[in-house]
Parts: sequence; structure tokens; C-alpha cells
Amino acid sequence: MPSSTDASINQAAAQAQLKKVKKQKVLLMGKSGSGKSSMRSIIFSNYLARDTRRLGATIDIDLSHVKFLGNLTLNLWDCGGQEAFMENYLSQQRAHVFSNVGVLIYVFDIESRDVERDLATYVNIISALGQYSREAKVFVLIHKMDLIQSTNREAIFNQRVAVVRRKTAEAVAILHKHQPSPSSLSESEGGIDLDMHLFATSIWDQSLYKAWASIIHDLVPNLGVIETQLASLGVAIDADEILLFERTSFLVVSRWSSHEGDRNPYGDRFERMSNILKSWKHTCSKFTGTPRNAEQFTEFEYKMGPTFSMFVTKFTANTYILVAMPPGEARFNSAKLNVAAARPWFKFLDGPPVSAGPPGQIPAGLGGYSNEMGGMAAEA
Amino acid sequence: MALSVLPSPDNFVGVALVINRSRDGPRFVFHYPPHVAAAAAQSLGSQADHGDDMDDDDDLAPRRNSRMASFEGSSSHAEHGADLGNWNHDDHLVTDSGSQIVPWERVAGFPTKDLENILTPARAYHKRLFQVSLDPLYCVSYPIYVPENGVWRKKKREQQRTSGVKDDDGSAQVETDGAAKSGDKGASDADRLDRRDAAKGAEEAEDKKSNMTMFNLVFFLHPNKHEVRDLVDVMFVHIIKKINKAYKYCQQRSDFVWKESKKILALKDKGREDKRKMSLLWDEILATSSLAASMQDIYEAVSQNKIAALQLETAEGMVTHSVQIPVPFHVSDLPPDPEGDQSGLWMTTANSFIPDDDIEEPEYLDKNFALLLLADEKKIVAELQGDPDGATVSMVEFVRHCKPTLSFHQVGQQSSNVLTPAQVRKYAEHFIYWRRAIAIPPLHARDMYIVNPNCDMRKLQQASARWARQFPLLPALPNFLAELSVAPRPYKLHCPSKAHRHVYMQMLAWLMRGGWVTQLCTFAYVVVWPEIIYEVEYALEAEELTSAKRAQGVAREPSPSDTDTTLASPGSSISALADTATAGFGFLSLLDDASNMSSSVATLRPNTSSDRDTPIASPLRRPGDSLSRGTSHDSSVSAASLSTPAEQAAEKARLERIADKAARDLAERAMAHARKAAPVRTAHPSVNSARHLVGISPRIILDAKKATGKESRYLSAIGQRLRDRAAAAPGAASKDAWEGRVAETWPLFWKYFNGRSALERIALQEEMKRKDVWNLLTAMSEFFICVRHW
Amino acid sequence: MIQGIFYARFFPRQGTRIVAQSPPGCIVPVPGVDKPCLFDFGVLQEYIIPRQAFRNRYITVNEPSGKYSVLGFPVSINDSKYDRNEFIFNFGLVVEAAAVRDGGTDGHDAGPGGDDNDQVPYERVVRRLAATFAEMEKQTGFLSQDQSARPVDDSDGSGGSDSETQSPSKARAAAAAAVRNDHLHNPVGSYRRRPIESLLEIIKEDLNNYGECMIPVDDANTLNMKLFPHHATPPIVRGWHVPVAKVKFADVVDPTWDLTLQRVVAHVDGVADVRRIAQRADVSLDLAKLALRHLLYYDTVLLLDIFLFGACYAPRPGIHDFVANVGGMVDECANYVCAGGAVAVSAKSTGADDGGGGAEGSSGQGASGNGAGEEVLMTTFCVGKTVAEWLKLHMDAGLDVLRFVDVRRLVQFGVIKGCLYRVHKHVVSKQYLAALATGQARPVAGGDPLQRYTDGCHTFDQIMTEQGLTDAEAMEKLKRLSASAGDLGVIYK
Amino acid sequence: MENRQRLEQIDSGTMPDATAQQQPAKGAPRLLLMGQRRSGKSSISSVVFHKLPPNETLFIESTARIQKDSLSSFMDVQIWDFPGQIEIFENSNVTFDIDAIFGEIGALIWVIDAQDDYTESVARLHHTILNLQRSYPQINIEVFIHKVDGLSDDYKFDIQRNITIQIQDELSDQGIDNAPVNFHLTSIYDHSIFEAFSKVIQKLIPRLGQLEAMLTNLCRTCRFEKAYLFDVNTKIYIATDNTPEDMSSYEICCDFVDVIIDFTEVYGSWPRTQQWRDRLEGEPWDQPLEDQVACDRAEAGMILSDSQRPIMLREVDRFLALVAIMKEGSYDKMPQINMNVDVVVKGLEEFFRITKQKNIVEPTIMKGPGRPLQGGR
Repeated sequence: MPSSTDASINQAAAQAQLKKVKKQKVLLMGKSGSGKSSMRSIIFSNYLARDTRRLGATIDIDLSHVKFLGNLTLNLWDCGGQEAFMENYLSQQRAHVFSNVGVLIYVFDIESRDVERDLATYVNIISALGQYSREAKVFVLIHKMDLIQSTNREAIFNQRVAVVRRKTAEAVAILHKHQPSPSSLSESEGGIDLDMHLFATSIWDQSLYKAWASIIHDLVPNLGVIETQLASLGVAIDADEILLFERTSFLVVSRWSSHEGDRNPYGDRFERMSNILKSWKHTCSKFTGTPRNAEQFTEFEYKMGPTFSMFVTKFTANTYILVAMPPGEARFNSAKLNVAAARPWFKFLDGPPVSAGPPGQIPAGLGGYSNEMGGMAAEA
Repeated sequence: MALSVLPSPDNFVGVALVINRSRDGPRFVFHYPPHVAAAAAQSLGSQADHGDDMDDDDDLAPRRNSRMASFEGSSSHAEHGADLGNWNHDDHLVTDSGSQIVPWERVAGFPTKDLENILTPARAYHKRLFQVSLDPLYCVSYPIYVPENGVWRKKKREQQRTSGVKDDDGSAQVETDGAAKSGDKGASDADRLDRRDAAKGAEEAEDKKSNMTMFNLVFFLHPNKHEVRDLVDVMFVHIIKKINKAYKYCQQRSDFVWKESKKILALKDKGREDKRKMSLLWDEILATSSLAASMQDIYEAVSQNKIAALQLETAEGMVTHSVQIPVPFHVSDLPPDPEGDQSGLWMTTANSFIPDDDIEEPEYLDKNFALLLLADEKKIVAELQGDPDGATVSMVEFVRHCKPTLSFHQVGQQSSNVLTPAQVRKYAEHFIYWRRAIAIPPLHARDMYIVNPNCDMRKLQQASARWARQFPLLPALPNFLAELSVAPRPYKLHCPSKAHRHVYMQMLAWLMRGGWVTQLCTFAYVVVWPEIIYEVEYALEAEELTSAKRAQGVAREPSPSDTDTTLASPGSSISALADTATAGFGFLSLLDDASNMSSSVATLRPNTSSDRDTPIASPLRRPGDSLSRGTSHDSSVSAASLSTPAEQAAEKARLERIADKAARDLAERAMAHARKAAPVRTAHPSVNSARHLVGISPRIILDAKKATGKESRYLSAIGQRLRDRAAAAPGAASKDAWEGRVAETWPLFWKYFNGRSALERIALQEEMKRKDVWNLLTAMSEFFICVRHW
Repeated sequence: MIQGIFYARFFPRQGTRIVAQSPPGCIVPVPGVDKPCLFDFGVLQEYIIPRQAFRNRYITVNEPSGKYSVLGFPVSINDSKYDRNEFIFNFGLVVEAAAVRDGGTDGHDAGPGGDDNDQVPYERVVRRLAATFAEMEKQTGFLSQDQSARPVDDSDGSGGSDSETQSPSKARAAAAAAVRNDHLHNPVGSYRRRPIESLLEIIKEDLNNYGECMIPVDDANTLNMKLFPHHATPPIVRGWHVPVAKVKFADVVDPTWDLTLQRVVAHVDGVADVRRIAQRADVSLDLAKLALRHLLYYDTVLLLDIFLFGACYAPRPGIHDFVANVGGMVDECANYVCAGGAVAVSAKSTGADDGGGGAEGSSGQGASGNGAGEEVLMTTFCVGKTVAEWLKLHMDAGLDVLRFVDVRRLVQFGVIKGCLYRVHKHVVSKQYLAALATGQARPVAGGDPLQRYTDGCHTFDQIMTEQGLTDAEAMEKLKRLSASAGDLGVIYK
Repeated sequence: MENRQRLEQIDSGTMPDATAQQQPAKGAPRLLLMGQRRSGKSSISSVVFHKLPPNETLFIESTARIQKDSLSSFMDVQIWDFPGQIEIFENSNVTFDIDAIFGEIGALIWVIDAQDDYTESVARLHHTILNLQRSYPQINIEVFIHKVDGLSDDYKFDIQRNITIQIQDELSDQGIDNAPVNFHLTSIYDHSIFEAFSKVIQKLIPRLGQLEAMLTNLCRTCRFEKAYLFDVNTKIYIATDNTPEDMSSYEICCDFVDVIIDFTEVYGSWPRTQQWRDRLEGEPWDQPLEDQVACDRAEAGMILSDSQRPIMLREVDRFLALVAIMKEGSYDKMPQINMNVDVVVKGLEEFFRITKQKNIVEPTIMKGPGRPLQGGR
């Protein structure tokens, strides 16, 4: 294979700039019943959407230390949204909750009855955040979109976005008043505005994966390395598209598309693939009777005659890889071989070599989820 | 003194460290022992609570609850299937739902994930008792928070201080106050901190940014229902507070607690991923972290009620600290439960009976106590030389010198003053603290020793075996004890010959150590026999009369009636005078001791006033005063309101009437007094059964030292007796001198006649020859009654 | 004393809130009450409605100042009919904290010790409240249907109803539930129900004033609660113990009592030992012991040893209280021990007119009691002196003790009051002991029944009662038992 | 037109009793959906035939008039969705041409809401059956006990037993004993609805026996555990081998088909550029893509982590796909298996060409259905 040589060069270059394990504090906030725990359990605990009905309310803060890939740990603070708790976060625990925050995920319930109140709380949260963690990124999810007629979704969402942006601005203004150091503030203000992203989500479709993929995207260490290496792999096996998934959540960690691949009309295909594969995984677990969050399938190949071929395969300990490519038996087989050959370059995705468990054991990622959502009612 | 509840593996089930951090939140760092048993909650009907047994409709409650529990728990518990049943709690399990059950993530039946939340209380608990009970488990701790400004580390000067944990306590207080005052500027401080750290390596910065906000060393207790308070109390005061302060000290100086926690958590994460057996992981952690090791020590030692010696390897060097629950090595009275945990303890009242006003005086203790080493002298010396330091030499010296027969005071002297009293005291305390020795009243061959009523016969087997090895050629332990116990006799009488004296004292010491014997002490109260009482009463009456007459004499010419009286009983009047004299003397002497003994006299004055007896100031005046006051008051009135002659006449008449009446009364009383049998002093008041004494019952003076008023007169009267004896003694100068001494020592000794000071100690206290003391006591023995116990 | 009582609930929207409290404002402030709350609710709420792992069990926590403890039993009932699938509530009490030495570092005075702030009795109350209301909720939705139940500090009533409002996703599940348990949605409105607030009020008052309460909650349910003091488990009763009644059983005993208990009680006379009582009452020894243990628990009897003139008693430190006549002990003793109606005895006075002494005693230094009589008697007991010898001693001194006092009663009084203790007689066989130590000898079954007593752990009382021998006989047998002369030793302790 | 003629002939050949009282054929076999209002008829049809995600059925407003869907697949089936309130037999002024409705009906599907009080529904069902039995005794009556998701198993089966007994009793009271009434527990939130439909449809397939025989044979030769012949669009399986039914294997095959459809849509449903094609057909390959592929039809395979029971799919024609669960290890023998499968596929084509004179010119590649599929499930 001509490819492997130049790839190995990239690899060497890449290895040089690898970073150590990273930890991130992620606040998951929003009014009670807005669906925080549900989305969390779907993304990280392999819940089925309908299983989340069985969840109880989150008392105070439910902390989980989620290992994502080998080298990223998300300290996920799922904050119960009851008023009593909110008051508490903003007063007693203010410093404790809002300092060292990497990402704030604020969830709005689209069908909430008392929008004004929600926004008021939101503003308080934002200003508290601004006070203790200026560099934090903010993701606002307008959730439960499935409860809106699909026809009106667009409109309602946009209108909501407008309101939230306005309120955010107000919050920043409040910060202005309370913080006498304009220099640092201006940038922090900018920070808040710039680093705010809004998504319309529903646990019933891939919109959730879109939001979360973009949330974790910036958090993943060594992203540059991953991308360059994916690219070189893609070129080597002349694929049309390559997606890299985290093994448990099936969130897209990184992707690469050829020119042709970019022409693909389906803009939502990435989160859609996440969704498809995740639910496929569930099907398998139901079939095999093995745990949901255990690894399910290793190999999935599909050749659609002369139209295209694709395969999804277990890649590194913590990742799956999807390759979509032109048809052709020989091409297909060599691609598979090359992908296998490329595994070692991506070993770093499994984090510091020490932490890679011996084969045959459930690898690192799993540990992180097991202890959260203790009362997993899914099997009922 | 004796603690009712002590920690044991049954009621002290584990210790755990929980910390809280602003980035990754509460973390359950470490716990020991590895497996804290899940104590079944009472709601599952395990507890045998008398109340519940009795009304059965309440038993339904528990069952209901348990059902609810299983119902709600079904989701979480059903998930780990039957495999939990036969789980060794060492390997990892994977549940049907695929989640991994990590052996160290369930403690006492709770997920650590939940525990770490409930065990990181709000700042309001900073340096206070935090106690939450999760039926039936009690979690008790003393949470320590970072100062409001978010900086553990102390300012430079404080870092230089190498002072012990104790004074750290004080400074800690200061620091928190300071933080409290500077509420907001705390933030800016924190920022400064951040910037400073930004300079340091990324590692450093990372840690600082996610700094530990509090740590909490939690003790899991499982006390009996009725012992909760005692156990918590004991643990909190002696262990929990102290250890947490020690940790705080290290945390402030070298970020110790966090650094160690970080290490441990890392190991646990790795262990979780590699699915390491818990046993292996724990060994590793204990080996690598001195914090974890210290927790092990704490548990192992405290649950066995030993001394926990912490050795914390902080960045700034080893910090050592030791905590313990002081064990009672003696009890003052028989424990209620003969098979209880106190059985076998040596019994003595030596400590509990220390007169309150002497308790502070070191001299008192120095004279009354000797050090009894619990281990062999050589062994201890070896131990000392094991890790030598500055004091080692003099301590060895001390060990060599101190004998159970020598009071600290004497040790000081014997060591030809190599050791200052302060040193002696210090070292003694040291050995007692480390449970290498106990303080006992010095052993003496003339004292009586009886089998300790509290001794634990169950230990007799082993003891007699050891005894046999120690003292091969001597009577076997059972027999010796039997011999001792038949009847109380001075110890020396058990000793066949002077040659044996030494070894017999060793045997005695041995028995003391084992709590097999205890000293039989003698406690005395002064008893006032009717004769004395009568005499004093009589004298008082006489005085009253005389002074009354003197008062009347002022008013008008003496009436025949008084002459009668004076004629009637010359002896009595004389005696009265004599009495008053002695009484006076009695007082003075008493005052003397009182003043140089203590300040208690002052406090005594008030309650004398309640007495209808004469106040200390002027015993003779008062009755007269009172009387004259009675009259003169009237006269003063008259003097004030003299107006018309008629009135004056009337007034005069009235006065005369009154005067007459007074005179008549006086006369009558005088008659009565005269009619009374004059007190007769017999050589032995105790057996005087004269008619006039019938109906008077002897009285006991509870504390001769504090005696006042009439009681003091009794005492002096007794003193007088003794002097009389001296006088009465026919010829024989020596005897005379002797009786004299008895009389003199009486006022000196009576302070010991309070039922609390053992007469055996007088010799030590007064630094007199004990033989001498005993003779004196016997001489005056008629005047006190004795009680004998340990 | 119950300082406060409250009903807390978890509302899916507002979270943990107090629904009812008594006295008003004791947990969370209410308008019109300016009295400060007992503690900061914000700090403790996580222990009042804890996370799931800690629910459905008895939980107590002390508030930071250390003055009070909160006792609660958070209950969560899971059912898809509830919003968020569970209904969580807690009926809690606030009582004085068990006083711990310098509990808070700011040295608040540690509350009075003793059982006045003993929390144990309240545990059952809390459990009962939890159990009762949980059951009522399950049967009739008593709590969840209570429309008046909104947080006391809830300005707009949005929260009150929200336990019932069901998100669309729930609708069908709830319908399903409805089908399953049809009694679910029966009209709770039809109940005559007492507002919980006043319920709590009554509970608190009754328990504080009468130590029990019996309160109808609605037509169907009544709360019966009583505070039972909790005592330590009583010591083991031995066959040779002599129980003495502390109360007049004749007055208290009633037919509802346990039969064995009744029988046993009938024979408790302060003289008979347990074994004999068992025989007389014709109940098995173990049952008798059990019964007596029960009486011990309720502190209605106490255990003494068998009184014998041959036995020996000695003073213990408690005697000083006697001498000092603490609590009029001496007079009490006089009344207890005096024989043949004579008033008080004194060392010399021939009974009858001791009034003078008495008067003076009480008027003068109160301590010195009336006459040194009993003191002298008591204090003259001593180790190694049997009662008989003691008696002789006084007789010789010319005091006809027997005329004035019932010696047994005197001794027992001394023992009960802790002035005297029984010096027990233990017999030890050197050889047997050595044998045991080396593990050679076991108490041989067929062997001499007495041998097993010779390890020093057994008192003569035991030997005598169990073997039915007199002291002398026992001694005889034992002597014969041992081979070598010097082997046997008798230890008095 | 003449197709139908043929079909009819064949039918008459195959099931004479059926054709006996059959009116001149008017259109494809017909499925009637009936039941109380809000019992979920519309949801069912929209989920099964319109691929509506189950959770979105909340928005479906109840049917006012008869809705007719036609399933155009290997054989055309009509689905008539009756509004719940309409009483066909009750109302005296008969606006309905009963014959028109029940003439060539394949089966009557009666939907009962299990989470609601179903007494009335049962009563009406009973009534309907009586009416039908008189004139159209051959009509299969399929009772869907619906909305059983979220109900405990015991409870489900209780309901089923109740209803069954009620109906049977009533009927036998009326002297009707072996009426063709079948009961299914269904829910749109899982595969039960599809399985139920499969059962219903299968009854309508002529020569089902032969199909099953072929599949059974295939399973034996290739050591397959289970093989299904799927109607790709509806995920209804029209035949399977004779090994016992097994929900779980049906489900996984269903989802497998789903995944394939999704993949197809995302990567296979848009035209590639010419230069793309040119590049691929140039060096080093030098042959048209069509020749580069091993198999001209869609084929897929999947291996589980435990490497047991791989699953393979092979397109049969534009409606049908063969999905099989293999035994462990047999994935290595893929070559032979493929050959066998090829043979069977050919056979199936034959079968259908015969059964419905649709001469397939050349096998056309499976095309993703025109309307975009929601990925949601």
C-alpha cells in the first residue's frame, strides 16, 4: 500500500503534539422536567428514549465522571432543576457549582408553561457563570421539539433563539454592573456571546446527537491530530466519507469527506448515523441478551451493487469507524485491510497506554458510565 | 473516670475520607477497613427492640417499609442479579444492565457515589460536629473547609512554625475569622492565586484551579441504641476532632490531604479499569499513601482501643501525631456488671478522693503517687533507646530510679536531684500516656492489701501460669491470693522473712499490675461522744448566763439570784472559763491551719451566720450582745421619746416591769442550769454512760477541717481531753511527752478525718515516720470511727 | 421535648419544600412569625429529602449549631401515576441534640445530659408516621390528592397541584395504571380529613404533654403513638440471685400479664433465690430468669445475693454518702431496718426517745444525722468479717443489735444503696487450674460435679444453689475432692 | 388488467373454495381496519404503511371518513381505515354497499384499545362477526389487542384471555364454533404490530407453502438459523422457514432491514458525478463499476462482538429482501453461502414471476423509497 508510508509520516508528526488526559466540568442545567437526565442517560447510558419515562427526578446534583475516549473525562454535573435547588446553586453553592466550569448546557423545555420564569432563572445562571467561569462555553438546547408539530418547529425554534440571545445579552449587561474590571469583562462578555450555541433537540430523533456531538467536539483533545490522520487514511483508501464514533455514545468524534462525499445532500447524515448505529446497537443487545452498554457488533458491511459500498467496524478500543466508499470488491477489501493497518496510529485515542485494560475486558470508557444512573430501569 | 462505652470492632465499623472539589465535586477518597459490613437497617426488622417486640401492630411498620424499599429499589437492586448473593466483595461484577460493580464502590451497603454526596455537608459545619445516622449506621465527623478565600496554604511566617497541632488549632480559629471578615475580597485573592500558579507547570495550575474545598474524615459507628451519645461523645472529643485537626495542619502546610487524595483516586480509577481485586488495590494504596496508612492505623488502633500513632509524610517532612481514648486503668467502685468490660480493673479511690482544693497542687500528687511500670524495666529502657532523642538519657535515668514504693517526690530526691520534680512529673505523664505505667499510691509493706473485688477470675488460669514462671519458688498465685484474702493484714506479715521482703514487694507490684489486689485503706470521721457534746452545751449555757448577768449588772444592782448561781456551782463557772479559753485556742489553731491550708475559711464564714452558734470573730461576746441589744434597743427608744413627766413615769414603770421579767427569766434559766449535772470528764468518753448523757447520741463530724461553730468547739474539747490525759498521766516523763505529742498532733491530723483521705497517706503527706503516725492515730483513735475499703 | 414537627414533600417543580410545620415558622419562616427558625432549612434539606439510596429508612442529622437533631423517615413511593414516577415525603421531628461535650467549637452550652433529651423514644414515632402515611397514600392517595398541600412559602400555587398534572407522555401510562388498580382514582374529596398542619400540632402537643397520642386522621385511620423510654439490656439473671421487688407487684399486676410473669412475681420476696422461686412458681428456671430479666428491664426488681450470716460484707465508697446521710439515707435506713416497731436505733440510746438527737440532727449540721447508730453499724462491716462475727462484735460491745435492727434488711439496704458489697467466696484448685491452662482437663462429664467449680470463676452461692448444699457441706465435698492438701484455696473477693 | 385475469385464474386454481363465491375480481385483496374511535387504527396504518415514527402519531387527528391506502409491493394490498364512529351494520339507512366493502376483503382487522374500557368494543366486534359470518364466512377476522406497551405481561395475557373467551362464548351461543378469529397483542412502539400484519398478510399469499419450503431448504443447506423473506417497505415478512417463530430474531432482522434502508438513503440515493465515475473506472481498475462489483444486488452482512450468529441480507427484487441469521462460524464460509443464496434468489424470482405475471426485465437495484424515511425509532 503506498498509503501506509506517508500516513506513518503524518502519524509521527502527530504523535509529537499529543496531550495528556483532559478533564472538563460540564454543567447540565435547566428547569425541572426539561429532560436533562433523560438526554444524559440516552447519550451516555444507552437508554432508549422511551425508557427515560421511568426516570425519577434528580435530587440536588447528580455527578458522573464520564470517560470519553481514553483521554477525556467529563465531570458531568446533572443539576436537579427544582426551584429549591436552583436557589441553592445560586446562593449557598454558588462558588462550588459555577467555578471551573468548562461547558454549560442549558436546557429549555419548549412546552414550558412559564417561559418568563425560565428565562429569569437562565439569566441568573448565566451571570453566576460569568462571575466564576468566564471562559466557559454555553450550549442552549431548546428541548422536546417532538412535542411541536413538525411544521411549526422551525418558526418556534427561531423565535425562541431570538429571546434567549436577547436575555443572554442582558445577563452579560448585569455582569458589567457587578464586575468593576472592564478589561477582563469585555473579553468575557465577548466570550459568552461568541461561545453560545443553540440547538433544537428531541430525544426521539437524531437532533440530540447533533447537539451533543458539537458539545463534545471542542472538548476532545488532539482534535487536530485526529483530523489530519483521518484525512490521510481517507485519501489512502479513496473513500468518500469517514466518520469516527466514540464507542459507547456513538457521538461523531471527527469526520472526513472527499469532494464527492461533500456533495451528499443529506446535511444531517452524521448525527443520523450516530442515531442509526446506536439504536442498532440496542437491537443487538436485545437480540444477544448482553448489556446495553457492552460492545455489540464488530463488523457491519453493506455493498449496494454498483452504487456504493460501506462498512462500519470496531476501530480502536474506544472508537468505531464508518467508511463510505465507491463500489468494487477489490477496493472494498483493500480498504478494510488498510483501516485495520491504520489502527495503531490512532492508539492515542485510548489515552495513556497504561489505562488501556487487557483485551477481553470492557475497556476504559465503560467504567465511567456504570456508576451513574444506578437505577437503570431499561430492562423492566 | 471510667468510660461506659468504648469503641470496638462491633460499634466502630469503619473510617472514610471524603473530599469536595469545585470541579469534579464530592469524591469518596478512601475507606478502611476494605469491607465495612452493611448493617441491616431496623426497618428490615433485625433489631431486637423490646418496645417493638411488645406491640405487634408496630411490627407491621418495618415490614411495610421494607416492602416499599424493595419496591422502589427494584430498579437499582434488581439490576445486580443473584450474583451479588455469593459475591466475595473482592472481584468486579458486571450486571445485566452492563454496569460494572466495583467492590470498593459500595461501603456499608451504600453506593459511595451517594455517600460522598451526603457526607460533604455545607460550610456551616466547618469545624463542628457533623453527625448523620443512616439507620442503623452513624456517620460522625468534623468537616474542615478551605478558608473563604480558597487558599489552604498559610502565609510564610506560619509555615516556618514547626509547632505542634495543638496551637495550630488556635491559629486556625484566627484564620477562619479573618476569612469571614474579608468576605468578597476572597475572590480577588483567589485570582491572585490563579495568576501566581499560572507561572507554575500546567499540572500545578490544573490542581490549583480545581482546588479541594473541604475534606471530611468520617467515622462509621454502629452503637447500641442507648449508647449512641456516649460513643459519639467519646470518639468525637478524643479522636475525631484531634485527627481532623492534624490533617488540617498538614493540609495547610503542604496541601497534604489533597495530594494524597489525588494519588489514591488515581490508583482507584486505574484499578477500576484494570478490574483489580480490591484486596490487591488496597494493599497498594496503603503502601503508597501515608494518608491511607494513617487511616488504617486509626481504625486498627482505635477499634482495639489502643493508641493510634499517625505518621504523615508531608512534603515538608514527617508529621507525627497520636490520639487515643484514655483508658481507665482503675475504677473507684465496683462496676454494676461483674462480667462487664470494666471487670478486672484495679480499684482505688486514691484518684477520686483527692480533696478538691489539693487537686491542683502538684506537690500533693508528687507525695501521694508512685509510678508502677506495666512492663519490665529493661524492656522499657530498650524501647527508649530504640529511637533515641534528647530526652532519652534522662528518661532512662528516670525509669531506673522510679519504684512503685517511691512517691514521685521521693524519686526526685533519690535520683540525687538529677531529675527535677517537673521532669519526674513530665516523664511520669509520658509513660502513663503511652500506657507503659500507671500511677498508684506508693506500695508499702505495712499497708494492707486485699484481693481486688473487681479482679477477673476468668484470667486466673493464665495469670497463675505466668506467675509461676515469674516467681517459681514462691506460693502459687491462687494460694497467695487466698492467703491475702482470708483476713486483711499488713502485707509484711505474709512475708516469711526479711530476706524475702524484696521479692515479696515485687510480687505485690505484679499483683497490682494485674489488678489482682488493691490496698485496703482506712478512712476516718471524728465522732463526738455524748460526754463531749454535753460538756460543750453546758459550757455554752454557762457563758450565756454569765454574760447575761454582766449585762444586767449594768442595768441594776446584782440580785441575789445570780449570787446563788455563782455559789451553787463554782466548778462549773471555772470549767466554763477553761472551756472558753480552750475554745478560743481551738479556734485560733483552727484558723491557723485553715488560713495556711486553704482559702476555704472565707467561704465558710457565711454559713456560720446561719448557725445559732458564736461567730468565729468573738466567740465570747455574742450571747451578751444579743441580749443587751434586745434591751438597749428598748432603752434607746425610751431615751429618744422622753416628753412629759407622766410619760416618763409610765415609761420607767414599763422598763422596770421588763427588767423584772428579764431577771426572772434569767433566774429560772440559771436555776435549770444549776440543776443540771455538772459535766464530768472521764478518761474514756466513749464508754461514759452517765445518766445525764442518756438521750444524747454521738455525732459525727463529716469534715473536721471544715468544721465550724459548735463542731469546732467539739474538736477543741476533744483536744482538751487529750491534753488532760497528758496532764493526768502519772509521772513518767516520756509518757507525758508522748501524750503531749498526741494532743499537739490532734489539731494537725484532724484535717484528715473527713472520710476521704486515707490515713495511710498521712505519713507521706506530713513526711513523718509512718510508725509514729500510726501510734499517734491509735492514741487518738477513741475519737474517730473508721471505714475500710480500697 | 419535641421542638418542632414538620411535613416535607418533594415537588417536581419546586423541589424539597415544607408543607406543614408546627409551631409555625419553626423550620421555614412564615409571614407573621418573627421567631427565628430552629435551623437553616437550606443546609439540611438534602437530609430531609435525600437521594434515593437513603430513602425509606430512618435518618437523623444534627444541625450545625449542635443544638437540635432532625429525625426523619423519608419515604418515596414509586408509581408511574405520579409525575416523575415517585412521591416523596418526610414527616420529621426536631428535638434537642444529644449533648456532646463542646459539640460546636463555639462552645455553646452542651444541653443537659441525662435522658431528658434522649432521642431513642422518638424513633418509633417517626417510623409510625412514615408507615401510616405511606400506607394511606398508597391506598387513597391521601397525601398526593391533598389539594391544600402547597409549600408554605410558595407564593403562587403552581406547585400545589403539580404532583397531579401529567405530561402528555404520561397520559397513557396513567390510564393504564387506572385500569390496573381501579380503586386508584376514587374521590378522596369524600373524606372528612383533618388538615395536616393541625394534625402535627396535636401530635406535638400530646406527645410533649402526655407522652402519647391517639388521633383520628380520617374516617379510616387513627394515629396511636406512645413514647417508650429505651433502657440498656438488663444483666443476665443467675440462679443464685435474689430478686427484690422495687414496686408493690400486688398493686400493678393484672390478669393480662404474661402468666409465667405473674407466677414468678408472686414469689419474689427478697429472700428466695431465683432457683427457689422457679421451683415454688413451678416454672422452668430459664423462663423464670427470662421473666425476671424482663422485670429488670423495666426496673421493677433488683438482684441481690443470698443473705447468710456466714457471708461476709464490706463497705465500698458509697458508704460515705450514707455517713453523710445524703438524701436522708440514714433515716430511710432506720425505717427500713428497724425491728419490732422501734423507731430509730442509736449506738447507745435504748431505742424509744431518740427524738432529741433526731431534732438536733436535723436542726444542726444536717449531715450528722440522728445518732451515729446506723453509721456505726454500717461502717463496722469489714473484709474478712462474716455477718455473724460482726454481730458478735457489737453484742460484745453491749449493743443488742438484733433487738433493734433486722440484720438482713440492714445488709440488703447497704447493698442496694451501694454502701456494702458482698465478699464472695471462690474456691480454686491449683491442679485443676494448671490442667485447664495446659488444656489437658476439660470439665469431665462423668467426673465429680464439683470439680468444674474449682477454677475460681464460681462463687459459693452458685455451688450451693446448683448443688443444693450448705456452705459447710460444699466445703467438705470440695476438700475431699482435691488430692493433695495444699491444692485447694478459697479466695474471698 | 390481464394480470388480474391471470391472478384470478391462478387463484381459482389454488383455492377453489375461495373463488367459489367470489365476485368478479375488483382490485387487490383488501384489509379492513375497524374498531372504536381512538383505538389506534390510524396510528397503526400510518406507522406500518407510512413509516411515521410512533411518537409522532400523537398528532394524528381521528379519522372522519374511510381512508384507503394501497400497499404496492410484491402483491398489491388495499388497506381501508374505517372511522371508529361509523356503524356499518347498525344504521338502518344503509349507505354502505356491504358487498363493495366486504366483497374481496382479505381480512378484517379489529383494533381494541387494551388500555381503555373495551367492553363496548368487544360487543361491537361480536356483532360485526355475526353479521359477517352470515354472508362472508371465509373472511379472516384478526383482532388486534392494541396499546399493550407499558402493560405487564400477566396483564396483557389476562386481557387477551378475557376477550378471547368473551368472543368465543358469544359466538358459540350463536351456534358459530370455529369462526376464523385470531387474536394478536400489538403495539406501535415495538415490532408486534409488524409481526401481526405479517401474519395477516401471509394468509393472503397463494402458495405460501412453497415459499416456506424454499426458505427451509436454504436454511438447511447454508446452516442458517432462521431466514425471512421481507417486504422491505413495510418490514412485513411474507414468509419464513419452518423453524419455530421467534420474536427476537424477527426483530433484529427488521431493524437490520431498517438500517440498510437508511444507509441506502443517505449514501445510495443521490447521483454521483461523472468524473467520480471516470476516476474509479480508470487506472488501475480499467473496468466499469458494474463489473468491479461481485454481486449486482444489494448485499450486507453483520458480525456481533461475540462472533455468534452473523446476519446477512440479500436483495431479491425491488420489494423483497432475504434476511437470514446464520450459525456461529459460518461467516467464513461466505462464498458457498453466497452461491446458495444466489440460487435461492433466482428461485424466488421465478416463483413471483409465476405467481404474478410480472416479468422482471433485469433485476433493478433496490431503490430507496421516494419519501425520506425518518430515522427516529
